[in-house]
Amino acid sequence: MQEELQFGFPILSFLIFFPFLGALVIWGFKDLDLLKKATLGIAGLELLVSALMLLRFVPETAAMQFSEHASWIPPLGISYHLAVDGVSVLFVGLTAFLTVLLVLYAWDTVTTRQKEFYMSILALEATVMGIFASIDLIVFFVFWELMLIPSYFLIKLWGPGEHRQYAALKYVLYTLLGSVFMLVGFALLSLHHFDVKQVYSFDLLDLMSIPIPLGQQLLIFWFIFLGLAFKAPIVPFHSWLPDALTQGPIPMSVMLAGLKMGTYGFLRFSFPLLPDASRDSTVVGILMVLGLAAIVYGAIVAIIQPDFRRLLVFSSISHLGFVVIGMFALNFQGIQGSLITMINLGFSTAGLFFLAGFMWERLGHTDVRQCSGLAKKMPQLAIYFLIIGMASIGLPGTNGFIGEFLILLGAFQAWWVYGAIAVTGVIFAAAYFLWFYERAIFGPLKDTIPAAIKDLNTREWVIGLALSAMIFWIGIYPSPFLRMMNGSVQALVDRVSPGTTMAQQNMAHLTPDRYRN
Amino acid sequence: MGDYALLIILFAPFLGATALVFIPRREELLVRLTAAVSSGIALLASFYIFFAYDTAKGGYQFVQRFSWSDELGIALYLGVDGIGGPLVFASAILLFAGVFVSWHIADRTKEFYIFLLILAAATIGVFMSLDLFFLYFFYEMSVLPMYLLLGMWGSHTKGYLSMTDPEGLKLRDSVGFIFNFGSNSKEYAAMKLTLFLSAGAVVALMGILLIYHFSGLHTFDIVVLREKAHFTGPLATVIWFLIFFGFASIAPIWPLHSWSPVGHAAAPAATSMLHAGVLMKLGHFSIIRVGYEILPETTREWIFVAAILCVFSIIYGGLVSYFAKDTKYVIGYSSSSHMGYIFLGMAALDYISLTGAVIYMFAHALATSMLFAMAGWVYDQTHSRDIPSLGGLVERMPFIAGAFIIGCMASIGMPGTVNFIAEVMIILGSWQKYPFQVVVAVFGIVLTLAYLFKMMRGLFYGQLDPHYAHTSDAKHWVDRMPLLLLIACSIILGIFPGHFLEVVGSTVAPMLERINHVAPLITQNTQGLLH
Amino acid sequence: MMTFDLNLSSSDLLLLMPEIFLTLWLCVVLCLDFSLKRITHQQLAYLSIGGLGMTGLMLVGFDVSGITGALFKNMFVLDHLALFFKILIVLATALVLFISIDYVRDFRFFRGEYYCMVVMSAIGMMFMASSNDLLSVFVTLEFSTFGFYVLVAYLRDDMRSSEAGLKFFILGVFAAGLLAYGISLVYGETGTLIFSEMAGNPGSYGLAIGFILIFAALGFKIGAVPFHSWIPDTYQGAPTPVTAFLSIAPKGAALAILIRMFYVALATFKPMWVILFVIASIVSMTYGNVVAIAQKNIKRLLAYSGIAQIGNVMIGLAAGTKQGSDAIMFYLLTYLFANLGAFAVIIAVGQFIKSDEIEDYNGLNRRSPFLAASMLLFLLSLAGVPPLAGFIGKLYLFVAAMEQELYTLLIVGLVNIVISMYYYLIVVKKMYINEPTDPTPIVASTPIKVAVCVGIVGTLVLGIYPGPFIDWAVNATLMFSNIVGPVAAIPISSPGG
Amino acid sequence: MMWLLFGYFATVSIVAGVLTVSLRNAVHCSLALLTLLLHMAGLFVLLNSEFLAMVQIIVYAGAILILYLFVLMLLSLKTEEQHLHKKYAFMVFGGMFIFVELLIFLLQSPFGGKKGEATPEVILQTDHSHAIGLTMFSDYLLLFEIVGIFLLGAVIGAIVLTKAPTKPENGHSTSTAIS
Amino acid sequence: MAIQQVRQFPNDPTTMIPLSAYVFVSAVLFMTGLIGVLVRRNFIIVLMSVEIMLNAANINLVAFSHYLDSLAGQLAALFIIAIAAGEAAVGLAIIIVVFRGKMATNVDEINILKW
Repeated sequence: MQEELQFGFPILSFLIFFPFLGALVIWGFKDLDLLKKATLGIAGLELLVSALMLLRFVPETAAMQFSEHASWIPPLGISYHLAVDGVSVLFVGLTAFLTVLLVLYAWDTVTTRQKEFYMSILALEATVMGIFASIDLIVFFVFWELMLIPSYFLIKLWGPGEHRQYAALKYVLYTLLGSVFMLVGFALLSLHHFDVKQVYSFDLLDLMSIPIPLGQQLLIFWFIFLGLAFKAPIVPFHSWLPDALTQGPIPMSVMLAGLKMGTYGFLRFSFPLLPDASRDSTVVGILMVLGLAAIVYGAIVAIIQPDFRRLLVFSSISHLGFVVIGMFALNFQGIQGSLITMINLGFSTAGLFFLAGFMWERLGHTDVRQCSGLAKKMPQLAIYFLIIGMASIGLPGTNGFIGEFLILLGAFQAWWVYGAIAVTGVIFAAAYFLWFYERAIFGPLKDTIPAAIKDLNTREWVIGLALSAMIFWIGIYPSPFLRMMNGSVQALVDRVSPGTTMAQQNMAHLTPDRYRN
Repeated sequence: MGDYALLIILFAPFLGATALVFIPRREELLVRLTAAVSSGIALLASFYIFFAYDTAKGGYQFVQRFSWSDELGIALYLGVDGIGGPLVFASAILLFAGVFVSWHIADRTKEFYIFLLILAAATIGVFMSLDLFFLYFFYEMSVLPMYLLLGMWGSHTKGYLSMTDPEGLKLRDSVGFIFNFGSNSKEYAAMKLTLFLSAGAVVALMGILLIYHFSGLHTFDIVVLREKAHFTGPLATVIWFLIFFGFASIAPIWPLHSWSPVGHAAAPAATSMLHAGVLMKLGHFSIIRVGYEILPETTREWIFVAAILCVFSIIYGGLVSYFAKDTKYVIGYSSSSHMGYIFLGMAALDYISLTGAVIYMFAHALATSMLFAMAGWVYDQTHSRDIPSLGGLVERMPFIAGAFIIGCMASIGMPGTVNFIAEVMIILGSWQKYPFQVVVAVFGIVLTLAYLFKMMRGLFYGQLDPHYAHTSDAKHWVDRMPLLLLIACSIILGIFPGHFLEVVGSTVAPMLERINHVAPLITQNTQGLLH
Repeated sequence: MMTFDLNLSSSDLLLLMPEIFLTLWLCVVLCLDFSLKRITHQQLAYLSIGGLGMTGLMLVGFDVSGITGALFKNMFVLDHLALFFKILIVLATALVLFISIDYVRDFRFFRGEYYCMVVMSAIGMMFMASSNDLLSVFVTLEFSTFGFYVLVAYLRDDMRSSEAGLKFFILGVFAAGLLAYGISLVYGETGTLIFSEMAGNPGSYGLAIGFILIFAALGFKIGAVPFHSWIPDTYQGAPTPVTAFLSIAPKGAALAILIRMFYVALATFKPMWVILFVIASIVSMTYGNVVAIAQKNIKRLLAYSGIAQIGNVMIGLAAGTKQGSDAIMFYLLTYLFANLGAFAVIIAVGQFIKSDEIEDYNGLNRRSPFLAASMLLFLLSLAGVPPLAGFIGKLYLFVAAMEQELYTLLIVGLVNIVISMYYYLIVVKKMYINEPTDPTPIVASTPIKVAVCVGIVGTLVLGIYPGPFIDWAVNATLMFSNIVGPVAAIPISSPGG
Repeated sequence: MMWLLFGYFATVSIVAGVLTVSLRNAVHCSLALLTLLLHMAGLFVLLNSEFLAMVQIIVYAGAILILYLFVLMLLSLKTEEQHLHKKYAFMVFGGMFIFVELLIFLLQSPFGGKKGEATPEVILQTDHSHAIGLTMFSDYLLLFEIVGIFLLGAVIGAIVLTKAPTKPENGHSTSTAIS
Repeated sequence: MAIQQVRQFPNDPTTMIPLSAYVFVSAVLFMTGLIGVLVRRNFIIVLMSVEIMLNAANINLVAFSHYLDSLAGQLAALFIIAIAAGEAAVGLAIIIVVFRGKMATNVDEINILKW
């Protein structure tokens, strides 16, 4: 995991800055049609490049790949350090993938301030890429915060809800509040590095090489936890999510629900940097309880939601509970499961949001009570609903099954009770989705549904198809994805699983090369 | 340019002001262009010194020395180090931006630009003076134009007490009574500001004279005093405190701060920008220049005072900002609160934190002036600064709203802006020495977040009062340029801080070396006895 | 055997040339006024200014070429100190004549005599600057002052002017009485009237009382507290050019005497008179500044500010060193430009709006930007704001006090800067911030503009490049260089001893 | 003999002085002042200064005092009801106190200044007026000249202040200086 | 007669009047004048009181001149008399002006200006 593999071309920087540049370029565009095509082209190229990266990625290793390193703020030891490993590489691809779909989705659904919209989308893509690609804590933090700006505008300016401004502000404030704590956690880490090595450093690899006493690890853990928990969001910190996802526009909801940056942060930073704290029984206990609470709470609340989007919000919270459970099971299956689940949610939950968007386009609302018998009017929509919904429930053959299965396996390994409670979440999920499906898609055609309603057009059809394809690919042949993760996950497990000894014992060989001499 | 860069920066605004005196007042465009050109020249030259500063060499560069009065040992001795250079740069940026922000001032345009240029030139003068006399000279000179700028082009404040506030919270009333009694007229604000600053200045002057006298060197030359003057015992303490509190009153540190928000609130936009942006930094800068350079041992001994007071600054300023209803009060008190960070960074006497403090001075200059510029724009359009009565302005002025948000982000310390780097450095660097203060500072960041967003929401979202339906956005390039300039500077330096850090570090490192590692004077004296 | 000798050579007469020339010129002007019906008062004014200009050039020539000397058994000395003050006085007089021209136009009669009286007072003050003995002090002091009695009461139809003249006169002659008695006591104690011969005399009560009385009389002239009571009334009542004249020239001349007297005659008693000056300085500064705050009339305001400025000047005397006297002289120079300039503006405004109330200065900036801006400069210079002359002057004084470790004085002085800032700023506020009630533009006449411009140039030049002027002051007092250093420690001898 | 004369002159001077200050009627005051001045001349004579005594009588008593009297008559002042400042009355006590102090200090003072060359013998030889004259026109020549200009100025000043000149507008001469 | 006597026995201690006697007289007169200036309301009498003060100075000067064998004192007294004459002229002129305008010569009645 601590090896670094260089790549001739600064592919990660390209992935980060190409959308930025693209956003600047389209600023100059006047023709809206050209604008859309250009945006699609940019997003497509980005997807191509990230696919190329995935192809060149060396699987089954913990090494940091495509590493780029440049000094940024030398006195503080902050450097522009980008790299991906098994934990993050798939997120990069997922981001590029979702962005293309978003652009397609927005093609003629977004009618106001189109230029700004596409600029925001590209900027958002760039910052999210930055989050997944950076392994310097501060650089990570920078992108973490920068991401707020485009998302803020997206929610505020293109949100369909009445309270979109409130939602936008709430989202930004909550995240900022959390990130202040996270920054403190990072700062404490760096200070500790200073104590040991007499220099500051925010580099993940440097920080991993120093031993940190348990007490401090715990303190730092909770600081970082706050930052991540607000973003994830883990249950008591989730109150911004319903607002942001229902008041914001569909593209924003897709990004927020599809890309689990908060839980990614645990795997990226908390586990490797604070292994002792991460396996501390109190921490694990609390996190498990929170995860289970999220599963159950999210699922129950989801059941009673009359609005499809709100339903999706709480289902997303519930799924996040699974991810947490899997992570803190602290075994290979659990962590791998939660990682693949995070990816899966990018297809399933995001996909459901797309579908909700399609509904919204046609009906002007997503209220279950108002619609019934959609299948009669829109069979294609119903099919995609079924496919993606099944993935969300975790039906075998879809990607959801792989993830949830691995998580439950891990949870049962950790303690059977966790597994037992978590299983209820699966049942609930089936319940709320199927109930919704039954009510909205089947049943008699209600007269609230306009007669002239049309089925999916080509563009929407492509979106659905792409998502379905991914769902089935992972569901049926997951091994390419799992292989990419294996090395890193194994390294993580080595570091945090209760069986291993103190991390510092491994220090000698964990120390990166550039500090050896 | 080279060696004469400092002279150009210093005298371009002065000459601009002189030229303005002779331009007929009818020629308003010519007046504005003259101001713009002279400030533009200063900006270019300061750009040059900022980037041409030789970080490997360090120390004072671009030095110019003209004997002024041998009788008193005074020379016009100019030079910048890694602290003065960036601040000169910041002043020039703000001046240039300020000229454009004030482009639409129609009442007595000529006088306005004359005073603005003098104010900026004097401020720049302080940052490049290597002579105590001229330091004080420019320092005092910068105070007076403020008075007129505030008085003539300022606006009355209703005060945050009497603003729309049906509940009438008790805290606010008592706070106001203690710290802001008196009228809320612009005259009051101007007078309060001037008298406070003059009082601070004379206290500092006392300290300067004591240095002059007791050094026995018969010179005001900082470089010479730094090398040769040694102050010990109670005398050094007295001098240090005079210098510290004299200059801290402009900074402003907590118990001496009450002039500042009132002044900010009353001042026209460009003045607030310069005021909050660079004038307040005169205090920190002078404490570093005089206190740290000439009295290193005493600084080491007593600087904890700053660390104590900064807690009050941060908390008090933050709380009042949170409760204030006037945009400029919010920004003003937020500045006052943020000054606490600089003091914290200075107090820790740590390489990282002091570097952070210097960068923070620069960063805060850009961020706060952005906010003031936009608050000024909103005020010009709506003639109101009362947050509760405003709202929904985003519909009328999307550009301003967007820029305002970026300004708020910068002020909070959003990554990607130079503020972020500064904040992180201050927090990290002072953790070892002042953990409690760091905790307070972090709390302060959260508070900043809260009140700036509260203000933003109040101004731009919600229901648009039909009364303000006629307001317009900044559409012309003249109006947008200053904001974009400030934003661009903040972000570019935030992303590429390398040179900046080297510039500051090249000065801070030897300075701290001196402060932290000079042998205590007692041993020096005994050594003297032994030899 | 007693000898009487009067061997005045032509070279001795040269030393008296400036005064002789000016006196003759004065007589010529007077005769022209009497004999030529058609001569206008402007022409007379310019003639007088011409004479003053030539005198000034002569003095500068003396100063540059080092023509100095003493006449009449050291009773009349023409050293660089005297030359400095004479140039100061001539400059002040010339400026006063400039600002008078507009004012005199409104006199109903005796326009020409006005210039004569001004120049005559100037001659008296020039003699004062040279006088080196107590009798000359008395005579020249009265000579210069009686001109002022007349000038102050010159507006015969204006009761305020007459009343001011009367008050000034009463207090003036009262001071003369004190001075005469003081002189007599000093004479009794020392047996001589000449300063340089008094030096080193043992102290006694008679001497102390004598010098205190003399100090009191000179205190009247310079308007130091507690001898200031005539100042506000006289300043307010007198014709404004006369007020301007009063505010600088007699103070300069009296300070020349004070410097000579205390530095030469009383050098041995420095510890005693330093205390005297410290107290007088503190009281004057504080009183002047505090009372000035409440003033509603600009002339009264400047009167109280003048009291405070004299307090500042006495800081230099309290230092009692060469540096102190240099600082005083430089300060007077700065004060000359700022104060005369301010009065010039007051005249310009007063001629137009017929009022000296501060209220009526509202919005002056809109009515006449030039006058407002110059007033601003002058007031700020008086307050001591860089880069104006007053700042350098004050700093120099403070440095001098600092060298003598007079910290109390220093602190009070610094605090007073802030207080004074307040009331000067009130005027600034009226001029710049308030809106005018009557927006008609105010136009200043050319001579006043000239005077104002001279004031501005002086204020700026002295502030920005004071080096040569400081050097000038320094060179003028080279003879005092011996009293720099430790305070003289000769105690007063026991009474009767 | 000397003591007697001195006693007489001194006593009368002091009494006349006190009367000058305290009498109600201004004309009476001026007469008391006249007495004072005349007896002062007597004291001068006792001090070997006949010239000064003459000047005292001629100039002071003869010219100045007469001027005072003229003015008093001209103004035809009525006797005042209240001729003293009531509010400054306390000053008298203060003044008395200061006076006693002053007197004590003055009487303690030696007044032993440097002896000059003009001993009585010298003056006897040259004659007093002669000596005074020579001194005045040698050492004090400049002051003498200054006093000359001073008196010229005084004349001009007095005219300027009191004389109502021919008005340029109508050419009529107004009658007297004093209405 | 008296003059001759004095001249012949100028320094005879028996007939010599001590200097302090003159000083005493002059001091008494000086204080009288001083008090007169301070308490009298009539300007003319105030002027007269000043004359008394000047005379007191003159006595001193002449006495010292006599006892110190120096002519300077007498000359000083002479000049003081001359100056007093000039001042009296100007002063009375001013009083006349004021009287004409105000018909009063009292300090208290002259009160357009604040004291």
